[in-house]
Amino acid sequence: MAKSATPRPDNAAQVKRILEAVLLSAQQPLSLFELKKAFDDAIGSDVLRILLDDVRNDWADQPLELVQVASGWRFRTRAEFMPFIERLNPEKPPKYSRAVLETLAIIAYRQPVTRGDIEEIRGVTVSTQVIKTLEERGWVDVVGHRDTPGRPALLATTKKFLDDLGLRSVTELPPLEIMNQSLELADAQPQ
Amino acid sequence: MAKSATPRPDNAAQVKRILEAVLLSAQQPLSLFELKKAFDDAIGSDVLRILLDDVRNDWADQPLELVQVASGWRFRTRAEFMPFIERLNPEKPPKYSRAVLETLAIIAYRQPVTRGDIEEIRGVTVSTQVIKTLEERGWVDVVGHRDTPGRPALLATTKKFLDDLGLRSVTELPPLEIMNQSLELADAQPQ
Amino acid sequence: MSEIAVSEPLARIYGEPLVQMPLDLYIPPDAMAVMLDAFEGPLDLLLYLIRKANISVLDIPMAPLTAQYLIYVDAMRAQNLELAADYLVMAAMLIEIKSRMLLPKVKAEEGEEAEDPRAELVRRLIEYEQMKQAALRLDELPQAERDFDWVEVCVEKTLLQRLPDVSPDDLRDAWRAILRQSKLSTRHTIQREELSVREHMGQILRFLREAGGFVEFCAMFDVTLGRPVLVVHFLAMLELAREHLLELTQSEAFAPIYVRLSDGQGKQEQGGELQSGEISNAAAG
Repeated sequence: MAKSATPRPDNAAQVKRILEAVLLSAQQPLSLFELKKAFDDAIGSDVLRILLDDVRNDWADQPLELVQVASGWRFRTRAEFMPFIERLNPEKPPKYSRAVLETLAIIAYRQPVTRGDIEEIRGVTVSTQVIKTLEERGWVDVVGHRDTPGRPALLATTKKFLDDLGLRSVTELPPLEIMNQSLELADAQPQ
Repeated sequence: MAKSATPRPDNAAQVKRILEAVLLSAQQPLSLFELKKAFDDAIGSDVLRILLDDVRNDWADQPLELVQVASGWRFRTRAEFMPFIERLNPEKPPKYSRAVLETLAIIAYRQPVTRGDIEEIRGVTVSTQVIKTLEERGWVDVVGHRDTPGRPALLATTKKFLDDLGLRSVTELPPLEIMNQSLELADAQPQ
Repeated sequence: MSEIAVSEPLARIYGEPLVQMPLDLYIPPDAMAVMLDAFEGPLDLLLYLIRKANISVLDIPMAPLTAQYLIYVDAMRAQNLELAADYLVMAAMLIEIKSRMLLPKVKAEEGEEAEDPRAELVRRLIEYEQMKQAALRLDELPQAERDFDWVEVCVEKTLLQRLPDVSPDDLRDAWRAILRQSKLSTRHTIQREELSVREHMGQILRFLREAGGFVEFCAMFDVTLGRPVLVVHFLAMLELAREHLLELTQSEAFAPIYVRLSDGQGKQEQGGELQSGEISNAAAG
């Protein structure tokens, strides 16, 4: 199609519609310089900037948001919709390291425990990062301090931990019976 | 577990917003089956279909339109905005030659066909380049081989072909000009 | 082909002399390549000639059509041998049809009508024309990238922090792994234990902390939770007291009992490094 055939937008509303169409079909952020090309440079940067702000406000209640990033403007999906999008292409979920899982298991079954208790049971030092991971997840917190030298913090699982694991109480954790058996085995081993 | 953390939409308006978010950020058309996954299959196909129609109507005045094509639903820009979008991408999409278009038509209407069939209908040799152009666009592929000497490849159109032309099925192709009756006449002619 | 005189009839169609090349088709010889491009093959050329002369595809006058066709083929031949090959095949076919039409009609066996020698050509012309039209219709359909763009809004994955899933079974497995390779000595015996006591120990500590570390004994119990829970809660409190994590005080008999968090009240000096927190039996005051 010849360029001259392209109609010229004659009002702000039309310019905004064109901006939306151009931004929504773009594969990467568009700078003001690029956006101006859509209008054959017939619209100034300041006008475009105002209209872009306008568009951003127009989309305030939409599932997309217009954002300005380093290289320009782009539409992106609002974060709140990501969980639904995720379900369509489930990525392999990340996994906690053995250290984190074992630490969590010890806190869950033996709470409240100090870091020292955990180290004694696991037989290795527990890195600060491991505890921090669990605290940041909101699964573990400090419920007190043991009245021993150093007053070590006592760690316990939280209500969020129970909620996230679908448990009503710590008693619903897999029972220890099996563990006692394996413990007896473990105990029997050394002899 | 973590899944339960994703809020459940509790009304039609919310479901529609989620549908919009999912469809706008998809890299290909989404079928009802896939869309249901966004809701953990908690919403039935008929409800989704009604809401999709609703969304389509909601966007009637927007620069985008929701279309249903062979592989599902997807948003696309309205044709009227293409001239503006094109100014940003100086790379024009290919305009196909008559050889390519006629070959495509024969594959679309007579599929599955061999290259020999196409040559028979067109009365000329079909260059490899023509077939390659269609294959590279993802519109045509080999679906089998005819059980004749040389086992020539059988070509057919793809879902992407239907998607890119806004069709839901091959039956939606523009109808062929009716010429059969004249052929019968031709047969009757000799007297 | 340059010797084609415009003055004499090129061909006769339905008896009407065709005195000149169709104007829209006349192309100077040096631009023949362009003309070759104009036709997609012999069928296309034939269709053009038929349409141009406004004759019915069902009643093709073979002689003039063949003559006209050959004029074009001659022109093409001079330019592009490879392309002309396809056209020559068609020329042969046309001449064959023409000659068969000159022969007297032979009645087919069992009274069937003899086939018109043109039938196959007509069939091919019709089919090709159909596809030619279909190609035009296809090209008129809105086409991705040419007439519209698909919308694919960016999804910033970083906006969604994916957290690992953990199931209760994962915890059990982790516990088993600990036991399997643990160097647990007999001194660190793990006994069958009423888990809920442990849970309530945490609850009590949390409750006390939120309440400022000092609560009346009775306020620690929610009687609506039922007797088993109250018992476990009480046991947890005793266990905490035994571990010196809280203190139970009563100024005199029958006076209110107070529960106090030991931490923050302890007499130990701060500053001991975090050592393997062996449960100390040292009395805390």
